[in-house]
Amino acid sequence: MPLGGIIFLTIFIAIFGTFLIFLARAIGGQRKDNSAVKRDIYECGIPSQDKKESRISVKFYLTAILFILFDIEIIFMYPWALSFRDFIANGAGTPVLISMGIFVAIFVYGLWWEVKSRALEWD
Amino acid sequence: MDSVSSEGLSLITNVGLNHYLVLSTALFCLGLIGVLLRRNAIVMLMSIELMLNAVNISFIAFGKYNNNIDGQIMVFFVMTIAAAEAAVGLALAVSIFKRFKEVNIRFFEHLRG
Amino acid sequence: MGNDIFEITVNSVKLIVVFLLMVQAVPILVWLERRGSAFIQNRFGPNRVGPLGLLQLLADAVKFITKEDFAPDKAIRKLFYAAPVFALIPATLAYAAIPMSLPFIVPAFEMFGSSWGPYKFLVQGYEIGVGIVFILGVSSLAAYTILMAGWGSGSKFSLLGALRASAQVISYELALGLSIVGVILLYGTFSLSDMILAQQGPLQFVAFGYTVTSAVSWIPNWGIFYQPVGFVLFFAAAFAESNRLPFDLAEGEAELVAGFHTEYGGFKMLMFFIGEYGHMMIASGLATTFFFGGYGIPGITPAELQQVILSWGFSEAAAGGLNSLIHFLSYNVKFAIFLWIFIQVRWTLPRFRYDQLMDLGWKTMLPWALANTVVTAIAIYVVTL
Amino acid sequence: MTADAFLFWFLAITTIAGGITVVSVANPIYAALSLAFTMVSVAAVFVTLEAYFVAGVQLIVYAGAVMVLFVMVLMLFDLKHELEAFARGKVSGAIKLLTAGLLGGLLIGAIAYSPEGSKIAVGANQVAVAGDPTKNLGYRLFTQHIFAFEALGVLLLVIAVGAVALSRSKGGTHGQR
Repeated sequence: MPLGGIIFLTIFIAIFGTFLIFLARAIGGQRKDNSAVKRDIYECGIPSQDKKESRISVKFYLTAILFILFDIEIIFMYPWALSFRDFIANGAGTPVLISMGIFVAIFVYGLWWEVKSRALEWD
Repeated sequence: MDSVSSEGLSLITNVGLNHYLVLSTALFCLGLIGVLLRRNAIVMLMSIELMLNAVNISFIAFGKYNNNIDGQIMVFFVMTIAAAEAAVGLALAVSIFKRFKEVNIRFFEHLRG
Repeated sequence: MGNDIFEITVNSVKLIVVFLLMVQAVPILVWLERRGSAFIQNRFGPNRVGPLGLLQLLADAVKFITKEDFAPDKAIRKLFYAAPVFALIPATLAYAAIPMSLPFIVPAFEMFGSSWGPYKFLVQGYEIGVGIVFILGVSSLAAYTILMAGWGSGSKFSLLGALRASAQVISYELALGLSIVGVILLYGTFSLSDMILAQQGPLQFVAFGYTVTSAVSWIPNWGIFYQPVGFVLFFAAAFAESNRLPFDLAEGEAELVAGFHTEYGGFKMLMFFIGEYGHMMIASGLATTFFFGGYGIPGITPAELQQVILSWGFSEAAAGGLNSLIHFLSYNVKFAIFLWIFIQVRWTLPRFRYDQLMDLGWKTMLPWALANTVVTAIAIYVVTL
Repeated sequence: MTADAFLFWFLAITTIAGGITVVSVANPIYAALSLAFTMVSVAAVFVTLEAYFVAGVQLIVYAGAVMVLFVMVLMLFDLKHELEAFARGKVSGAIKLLTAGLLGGLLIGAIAYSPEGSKIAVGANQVAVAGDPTKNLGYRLFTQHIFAFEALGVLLLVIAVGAVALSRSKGGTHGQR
C-alpha cells in the first residue's frame, strides 16, 4: 500500500494549490474602487438583511445521522461480499447467507420505517 | 555511552508495539483533557471520539503484533458504537439547542426528571 | 514507492504526471462541453479563438488567472481560501488509484556506471490492495470542501447551498456503496487490477459445475453482462456524487444563484471546476473498470496481443511497451465515451426538484441497490451450489 | 531510518498535532475540521499497521460520515467564536490537567516496563483463509463473531428510530412547548 506515494501526492497538491492561489492573487492586481458595496455578500443586488435568527431547516442533520447508520450497515456488507464465495466453497454458504439475510431484513425494516414515518420529507 | 545512543537510535529506527501504544496513550489523554476542559457539549463529544480513536490504534497494534485479527474486528464494532453514540449525542444536542438556544454545559442542570 | 533512487524518482514523477493529466483534462472537457452543448442546440459554440475554438481553453485559463482575487468582508478567510485547494486533493487521490493500462516492464540497463535492475512500472498513480474501499473513503471527503466553501463565504445563501449539496452527495453515497457491493460479490476482490484480470477472455462462467462459454468469441467477459442493474445504479449515483445535472441542485436554484461557490471568482472558481470534473473522471474510470473491462480489448487478451506484436518483429521490451500503449488507448476510448455521456445527459435532462432528488436517492435507488445485492448473492449461492 | 519508521514518526506527529488543535482551538468548527484531519491521519497509521480494510472503513465511516455530521450540526447552529470555550477557574483547570498527565504518565510507564517478550498466545485459533487479510476478517466475522454482528444490526435500527424520534420532539426533553 504505497502510503509514501499518497502522502507525497497530498503534500504536492497542497503546495501546488496554494502556489496557484498566491500566483493568481499577485497577477490579479487590485482594483481601486474597493467600495463596501463590492465587498458585500452577493444577494442579487438587494442589500442583505441578515435576519437575527437564521432559521435554516434542521432536516439536513437528520439526513446525516441516517446516512451514518445506513453507511455502517453497508460497510458490514463489504467483508461478507468478499468472503461469500469462500464460504460457499467451504460448504458453510447457507448459514452465512441466512445471517446476512437477517441483517439485510433489519436494514430494510429500518429504511421502511424511515419512509413510513416520513422522517425524510422535505419541506 | 555508545550503548545508550545505539539503544536510543534503535528506539527511533525500528518501530515496535510500544511506539503505537505510547501514541494511543497520548491521544487518549488529549481526549480526556478535551472532555474535562471544554464547555461546549459538541466539542466534548468530539473529544470522546478522539479517545475512541486512541483505543482503536491500540487494538490494531495488539492485533498486528500478536497476528490475531480479532483486534480489527473489535475496531469494527468500536467504530459502530462510536458512530451510533455520536448520532444520538448530536440528536440530543440539537433538541437541547432548539430549547435553550445555547449548547453550553451550564444549561444541562436545567433538565428535570 | 520503490526501493532505489531510480524507482522512487520515476514513481513520484509519475504521480505528478497523473495529477497534471487530470488538471489538463479539465480545459479539454470544458471545451468539449461547450462545443457538445452547441452541437446539441444546433449552434457553433466557441470557434473564434484558434482552430475549432481549441485556443479558447488558453484564453479561459489566462482570463481566470488575471482576475482580481477577491473575498467578501464577511468571509472567513482561512476556510474561504482553504476550500478550493482542498477541492483538488480527494479527486486526485482517487483518480490516481484507477489502473489505466498494463504494467510496463523496463529491462535491466547501465546508467551512471552502475547497473539498474529490471523494473515493473504501473501505468497508474499507485496500486492499492483495497482499491474500492480506498476510493470510496477518499471521495467521501469531498463533502468537506463543499461545507468549507459554504461556511467560508459567510453568506446565508451559500451556506444553505452547501448544506443542500452535501446532503445530496451524502444520500447518493449510500446507493454508490451498495451498488459496489454487487461488484465485489461478482469478483470477490477489492483491488481494481484483479477485477480487470477477471474480466479478460471470452464471456464464460461456471454454472452448476460446468463452464458455459459464449458461442461468439469476441463478446468479452465484462461485468456489464453480470451486473446490468448494478451499472445503472452506479452510474446514476456517480452523477449525483459529482453534482452533475440533473442532480446539480447546489448551484441550479434561482434563489441560490451559484450555491456554495457564489462568492468565488477567478482562479478559485476554476479549482472548484477541476474538483467537479475530477469526480466526473473518477466516476467514468470506475465505471470502465467495474463494468467494461478497464483497459481490456474485447476478443483478445493482453498475452495474445503481446504475441501478435512480437510476431511483427519488435524486441521484447518494445513489444511490452507497445502492448501497454494499445491498452492505454483502449482504456481512454471507453473513458471518453463515458465522459461524453456525462455531457450529453447534462444538456438533455431537466433538473430535479430538491425533494424529488432526495426521494429518488433514499426511496428508490437505495432499495433497488439492496435488491440488486440480494439477487446477486442468491444467484451466486445457487449457481455455485 | 527505514521508510516505514519515517512514516510512523511523520504520522505520529500529525496525529498528535491534530489532537492538540481539536482540544485547544476555541472555534468549534475549526475543532471539528482538525478532528477530521486527525481521523485521516489515524487511518494512515492503520495503514502502517497493515490493517488496510480498517483504514478504508475509518476513512468512510469516521472521516466521511461522523465528522460531516459534526460539521453540519455546528454549521446549523451558526456557532460563532466562543468567549468562554474553556472551563473557568485556573485551579480546577490545573488539577484537571494534572490528573490527565498523571494518567498518561502511568500508562506510558506501564508500557515501557512491560516485558517485551510476553507475547500473548499467538493467534492459535486463526483459521486463516488463503492470502488476503480482509477475506480473513470477513471469515472470522461470520464464524466467530456472528452474534455481535446481528446485535449491531439491531442496535443500528434502534438508533435510527431513536434519532428520528428525538429530532421530532418540540425541543427540550419533555417537549412541553
